[in-house]
Amino acid sequence: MKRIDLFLSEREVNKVCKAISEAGVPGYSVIRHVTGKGLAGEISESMDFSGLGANAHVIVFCDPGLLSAVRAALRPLFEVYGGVGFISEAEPL
Amino acid sequence: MKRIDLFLSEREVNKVCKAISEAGVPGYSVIRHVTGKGLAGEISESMDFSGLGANAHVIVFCDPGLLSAVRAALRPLFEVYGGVGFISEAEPL
Amino acid sequence: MKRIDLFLSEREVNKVCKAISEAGVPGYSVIRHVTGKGLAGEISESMDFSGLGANAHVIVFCDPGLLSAVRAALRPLFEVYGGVGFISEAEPL
Amino acid sequence: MQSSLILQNLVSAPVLFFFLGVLAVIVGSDLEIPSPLPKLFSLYLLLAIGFKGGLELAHSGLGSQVLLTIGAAVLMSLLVPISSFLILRTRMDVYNAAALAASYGSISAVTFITAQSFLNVLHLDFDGFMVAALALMESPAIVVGVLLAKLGMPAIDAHAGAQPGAKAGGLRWREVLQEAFLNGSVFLLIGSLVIGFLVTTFSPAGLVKMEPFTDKLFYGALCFFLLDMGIVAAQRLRDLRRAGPFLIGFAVLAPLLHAAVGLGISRLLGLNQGNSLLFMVLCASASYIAVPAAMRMTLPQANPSLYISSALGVTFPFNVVVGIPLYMALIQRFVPIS
Amino acid sequence: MQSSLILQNLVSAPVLFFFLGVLAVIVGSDLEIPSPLPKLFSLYLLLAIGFKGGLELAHSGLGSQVLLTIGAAVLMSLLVPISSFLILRTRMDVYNAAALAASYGSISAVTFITAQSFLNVLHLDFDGFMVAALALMESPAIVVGVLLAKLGMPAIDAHAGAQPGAKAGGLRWREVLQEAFLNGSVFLLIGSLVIGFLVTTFSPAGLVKMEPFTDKLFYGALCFFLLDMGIVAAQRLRDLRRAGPFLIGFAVLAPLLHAAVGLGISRLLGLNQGNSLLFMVLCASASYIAVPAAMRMTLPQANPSLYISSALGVTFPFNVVVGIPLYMALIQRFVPIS
Amino acid sequence: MQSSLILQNLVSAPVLFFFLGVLAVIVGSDLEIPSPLPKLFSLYLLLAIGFKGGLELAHSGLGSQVLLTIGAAVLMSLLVPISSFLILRTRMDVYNAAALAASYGSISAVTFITAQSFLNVLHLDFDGFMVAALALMESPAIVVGVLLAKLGMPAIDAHAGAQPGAKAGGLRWREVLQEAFLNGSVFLLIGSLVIGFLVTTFSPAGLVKMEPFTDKLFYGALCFFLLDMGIVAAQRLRDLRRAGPFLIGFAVLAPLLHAAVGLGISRLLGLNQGNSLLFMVLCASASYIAVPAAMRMTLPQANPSLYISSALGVTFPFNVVVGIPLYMALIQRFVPIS
Ligand SMILES: Nc1ncnc2c1ncn2[C@@H]1O[C@H](COP(=O)(O)O)[C@@H](O)[C@H]1O
Ligand SMILES: Nc1ncnc2c1ncn2[C@@H]1O[C@H](COP(=O)(O)O)[C@@H](O)[C@H]1O
Ligand SMILES: Nc1ncnc2c1ncn2[C@@H]1O[C@H](COP(=O)(O)O)[C@@H](O)[C@H]1O
Ligand code: NA
Ligand code: NA
Ligand code: NA
Repeated sequence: MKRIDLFLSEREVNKVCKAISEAGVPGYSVIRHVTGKGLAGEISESMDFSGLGANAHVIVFCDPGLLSAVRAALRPLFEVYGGVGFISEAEPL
Repeated sequence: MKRIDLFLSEREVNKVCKAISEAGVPGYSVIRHVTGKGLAGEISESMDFSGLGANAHVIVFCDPGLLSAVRAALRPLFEVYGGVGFISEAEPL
Repeated sequence: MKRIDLFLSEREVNKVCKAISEAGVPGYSVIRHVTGKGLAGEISESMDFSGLGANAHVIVFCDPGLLSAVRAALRPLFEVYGGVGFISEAEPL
Repeated sequence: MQSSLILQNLVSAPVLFFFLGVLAVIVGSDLEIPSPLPKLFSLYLLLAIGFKGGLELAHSGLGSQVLLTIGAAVLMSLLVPISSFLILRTRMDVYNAAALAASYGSISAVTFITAQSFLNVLHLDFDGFMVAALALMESPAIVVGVLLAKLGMPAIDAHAGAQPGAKAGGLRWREVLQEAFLNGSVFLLIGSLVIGFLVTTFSPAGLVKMEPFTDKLFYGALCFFLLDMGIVAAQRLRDLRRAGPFLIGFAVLAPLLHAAVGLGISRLLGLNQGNSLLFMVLCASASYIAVPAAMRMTLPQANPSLYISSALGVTFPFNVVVGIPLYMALIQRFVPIS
Repeated sequence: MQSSLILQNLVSAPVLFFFLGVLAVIVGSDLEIPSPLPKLFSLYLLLAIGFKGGLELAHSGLGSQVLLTIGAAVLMSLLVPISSFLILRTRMDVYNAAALAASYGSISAVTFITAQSFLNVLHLDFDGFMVAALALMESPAIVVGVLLAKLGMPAIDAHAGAQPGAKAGGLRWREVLQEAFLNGSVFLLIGSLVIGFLVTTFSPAGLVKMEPFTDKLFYGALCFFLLDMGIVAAQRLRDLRRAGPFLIGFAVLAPLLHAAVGLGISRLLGLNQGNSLLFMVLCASASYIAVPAAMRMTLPQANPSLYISSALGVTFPFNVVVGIPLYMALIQRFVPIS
Repeated sequence: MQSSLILQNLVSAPVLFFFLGVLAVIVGSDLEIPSPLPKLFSLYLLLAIGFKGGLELAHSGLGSQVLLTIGAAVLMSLLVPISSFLILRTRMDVYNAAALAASYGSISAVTFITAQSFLNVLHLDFDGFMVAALALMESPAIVVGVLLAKLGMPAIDAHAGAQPGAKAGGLRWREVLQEAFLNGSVFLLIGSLVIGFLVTTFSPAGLVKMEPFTDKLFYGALCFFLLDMGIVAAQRLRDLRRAGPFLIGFAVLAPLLHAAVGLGISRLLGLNQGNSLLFMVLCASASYIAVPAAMRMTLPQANPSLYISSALGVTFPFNVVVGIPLYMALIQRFVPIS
C-alpha cells in the first residue's frame, strides 16, 4: 500500500480532490491552513481575507496500482499552479 | 519504530486519545479540522456550528510492540463510529 | 529521499523554520493548531488567547545528505524548548 | 392577504441573505464563511436569545398559562418523534428513522428567531416564556429518538451494538442523557436563560449594559448567520437527491402537519397571535444544531447526511420562506386578535 | 490648508490603527490577528458597505447623474488596466504586467471606506450610488487584465498555457468570468447592495433593526481591520525590495495619475466635493481583495507577491495616509462647494 | 453590607457567565468556544480598554496624583515579584518560582475590567489613568522575573542554559525586553491607549463614531470572554491537583496580601473609592495573558502548567468572585467617600 502526500494551494484543492477521486482512490484527507516554503517562495495565511488562502496538505492511502493514474491526473495541475507530491510505503493498521 | 496515522471524526477524538494513551503510547499529536472522503462519504467543516465537527488526524510514533495494543483499543471504536488507520516505518531524528 | 516530521510549540516555529532553511532544505510545510501529548504533558489550544499557542507540525522532504545538518540545527532548540522529530523514507511522486 | 405576508417575509433582510447564500452555491461563487465564524454566530444567537428569554420570563412570571404552554411544548417534543418514527419506519431502517424522528421532534432556534423578527415587523406581541418552551423541547426529543431506536432495533444488534466501554447497556444511558441535556447548544441556551432571569430579578442595573450586545446586534448577526445557512442548505440539497422523494416529501409535509397540530393546541391554550406563531414554528421546525451532534454519538448507525440534509436542506428553508407567512395566514384566520 | 487636512487624516482612529499594525511589524512585536478573524472583518465591511450603499441608492434613485457617474467609473476600470499594462510592459513580462494592470484598474473597498470616514469628519456629503460604482469596477478590470495577457502572450504559450481541462480555450472564458463576477467579495458586495435596495424599497421597517449592525459598528470594525492591514502591509513591504524601484515608483505614481484623471472626470460630471473624492479614490486605489484570488486562478503564471505587495504594501498605505487628504486638497481648490 | 456586595457581584452577568463556563466543565458539557474566537474577544477587550483609558487620560491630564499613582503601580510591579519569589523559593525550584513571581507581579486585564463593571453597577467613579497604570505594570514584572531566575540560577546552568544563538548572554536581554515590552497584548493595550489619547486630543469628532464599538459592546463581549475563561479555568483546576496545597495556598493568600498592601498605598495616595478598588485589583491579580507567552520564551525551564493554573485556575476566579466585593468592603470601611 502507498501513502501519497500532496502540498498545493488551497485555491486548487477542490480540483485536485476531484482529479484523484476520478483516478479511483478509495479515500483522502485534506488539511487546510498549511503554510510553507517551496519553489514559489513563502506562503502564509496573511492574505486569507482575500480568499487567496494558504496551502493544503492532501493525504491519500491507496494501492500501488493507482499511483500512475494519480500522477497523470495531478501533473498538469501542478505544472500550471505549482505544488509538490511525495510517496512512501504504508500498510493498513 | 512505527508511525501510526489515524483519521476519524473530531467527535471521537478524545475517546481515541484516551484509548491509545491507555495502550501505552509515549505521545501523540492531533490535527483537527481535517476534511476528506472515505466509506462514509464526504466530510466537510460546514456543520461545525452544530458541534458536529470534521475529521481529526492523529499521529503516533511508537515502538512496534505497541501496535497490537493500539489496534485492539481502536478496533471497537472504528467499528461503531468509522475511521481508518495506517502504519509505516520511521525512526527518531 | 527522506521525510522529516517535527512537532514543537507554535512559539518556536519561526525559529525552527529559519534553522532548517539555513540547513539547506529545499522546502517545508507547517501545520499549526496541533494539539497532543509528549514529555511536557498535554498541549491544548485553550491558552491561544494569550499568544501561547498549541503545537506545530513541520514536514520536510529532503535529500538524506541534509539530515545531519537539520539534526544539528534542531538539537539545541529541542533541548531548550522541547519538541520531537522523526524520519522516514519517501520518494517524489 | 396571504400573498402580502409571503412578500413581506421574502423582502426581509434575513430571508434575503439566506437566498444570497443559496444563490452563491447555485451560481458557483466561492463565497464562504470560514469555520469557526458560523460557530461564533450560532453561539452568539443562542446566548442572546436565551438571555432575552430569561429577561422576559422574569417579567412575565410563571403563571398557569406559561406552565401550560411549556408543558404542551414538551408534550409535542415527545409525541412528534413517535408519530414521525412510525411514518418513517415504513420506508427506512430503524436507526435512520429514529434519528430523523429526534430531529423533527426537536426545534430549530434560527427558525424561531426568524419568526420573532417577522412578528416584530408585523408589530405583533409575543412572550418571553416561549423561549423557555424552545429550550425545553430539544432534550426530550433526543431521548425519545434513542429510545425508539433501542426498542425498534433487531435483537442481535441490541447485543452487538453496545457502545465500546458500555457495561451491560447501563452506562449507555448516561451518554444519551449527557448528549440530550448537556449538548453545548442546549447548555448555552438554558444557561443564558437562567442568567437572564437571575440578572433581571436581582440586578436589573446590568440589563441596560447587556442590551447593545444581546439586542441591538441581534438582527444583523441573524442576517450574517442566515447567509451561511443559505450556503450550507444549498450544498445539502445536492445530497438530498440521493435520499429520494419519500424523504423530501416527509421534509415538506411533516412541518405542515406539525404546524397544524400546533395551531390546534395554541387555540386550546388561548395563546395570542404572536405566541401561536412561535408555538407552530416550534412544532414545525426540525433541529440541525443540537440533534446532529447528539445523534452522531448515540446513534452512530444512522446516516448523518439524511437527517442533516432533510432538516437543514428542506424543512428549514421551507419554514423560513413559505412556512412562517403561511402559518401566520392561518393564525389570522383562526386565532382572534387578543 | 493642505497640511491641516493631512494632520486631520493622520490623527483619525482608522489611520492610527493602521500605523499601529505597521509599527508592530517594525519593532518585532508578535501581535497578530489570527486567521480567519481578518476574513470576518472583511466580510462584515463588504456586507455593511453594500447594504448601506443599496439603502442610499434606493433613496437617491437612478437619475441621469447616477448613471453617468457609474458609466464613467466602469469606463475607468476598463481604461486604467490598458494604460497601466502599456507602462508596465516596458519592464515586465506579459503575465505580471497584466495582473498588476487588473489590480490597478480595480478598486480597494477599504480605501473607499476610509475616504468616507474622512468625509464624515469633514462633514461633507456624498451619495450612496458611489458604492454602486465601486461594486461595478471590480469585475471589468479583471476581465481586461486576462484579455491583455491573452493578447500579449507569446504564441507558443498561448497553446501550451491552456488550463488543464479546458477544451480549445473555450471553457477558459467561463472560468475568467466566474472569477471576475462571482468572486466571493464581489458577490457579497453586489448581493448586499441589492438586498439594501430591496429592503429599503419594500420593507423599510427592517432598516432600523439593521442599523446597529451595519452602521454603528462600522467605524470600530474598520479600525480593527486596518490594524491587520497595517501588519500585512508592513510584512509585504519587505517583499517589495526584491521587486525593485520601477514597481515601487509605479505603485506611488499610478494613484496620483489616476486620481488626476478622476478629478477631471468628476468636474465634467459636476460631482460635488464628497463624490469627487470618492471617485478619485476609486480611480487611484488598487485591489488586493478581489483581484489576487482571481489572478491566482486565471493568470497563475504571474507572481502574486508582485501584485499583492505593490497594491497592499505601497499603494494602499500611500492612498490612506497621503492620498486621501491630498486629493481633498485638490478638490477644495478645483471643485466648487455645491 | 459585605454579604450584599458579594451577592451583588455574584448575580452580575459577567460573573454568572464565568460560572456557566465552570459548570460546563464540571457537568461534562461539550460547550466550547473554539480557537481563535477567545483571541478575538481578548484582542477586542484590550483594544477597547486601552482606547477608553487613553480617552479618559486625555480628559484628566497628567497631574501629580496621576503620575504618583502610576509610579506607585510600577513600583508594586517591581516589588511583588521579589517578595513572591522569596516566598515561593522555599518550596520550588528557581525557574518555577521566578515565572510565578512574574505572573503575580503583573496584572490581569480581565479582572480589572470586571472590577470596573462592578464599580459601574455601584455608581462609583474611577479614573482613566488607572488603565495607564494597568498597561505599565505588565512589562516590569516580566523583566524582574527573568532577572530573579538569572540571579538565582545554579552556576552550571548559567553557562549551559544559554539560549541557542545567544552570544555570551548579551543577545539574551534583547529577547527578554522584546517579550516584556513588545508582547502582542502589551503592545495592543499601550498602542490603543496612545491612539485613544491622540484622537481625543486632536480629533474629538472621531470619538462618537468609536463609541458603539469600544463602549456599547464592551459589557456583552466581556460576558462572552468570561464564559470561555470559566471553561479554561475549570480545566486548569484539574491540573492544579498535581501542584499541591502549597501553590494553591499561595494562589489564594497572595492576592489578599497584595490587595492589603494596595489598600495601604491607595490611602497614602488619597485615591477615591473607585480608584482604590482598581489599584487593589491591579496588585492582587496575576497575569495569564501577557506573562505565559513571555515566560515560555524567556524561562522555558519553568513548567507553564504551574503558573497558568495558579493564575487562571485559582487567583482569577478568587478575585472575580470573592476578591472584588471583599476589597470593596474593606474600602468602604477604610477609604472615605470623596
Ligand atoms: N484511503 C484514505 N486515504 C486517506 N484518508 C482516508 C482514506 N480513507 C478514509 N480516509 C479518511 O478517514 C475518514 C473516515 O473514513 P471512513 O470511516 O472510511 O469514512 C475520511 O473522512 C477520510 O478523512
Ligand atoms: N510519540 C509521539 N508521537 C507523536 N507525536 C508526539 C510524540 N511525542 C511527542 N509528540 C508531539 O510533540 C510535542 C512535544 O513533545 P514533548 O516535547 O515531548 O512534550 C507533543 O505535544 C506532541 O504533539
Ligand atoms: N521539500 C518540501 N518539503 C515539504 N513541503 C514542501 C516541500 N517543497 C514544497 N513544499 C510545500 O509545497 C508548497 C508548494 O510548493 P512549490 O510549488 O514548490 O512552491 C510549498 O508552499 C510547501 O508548503
Ligand atoms: Na419540531
Ligand atoms: Na483603481
Ligand atoms: Na499583580
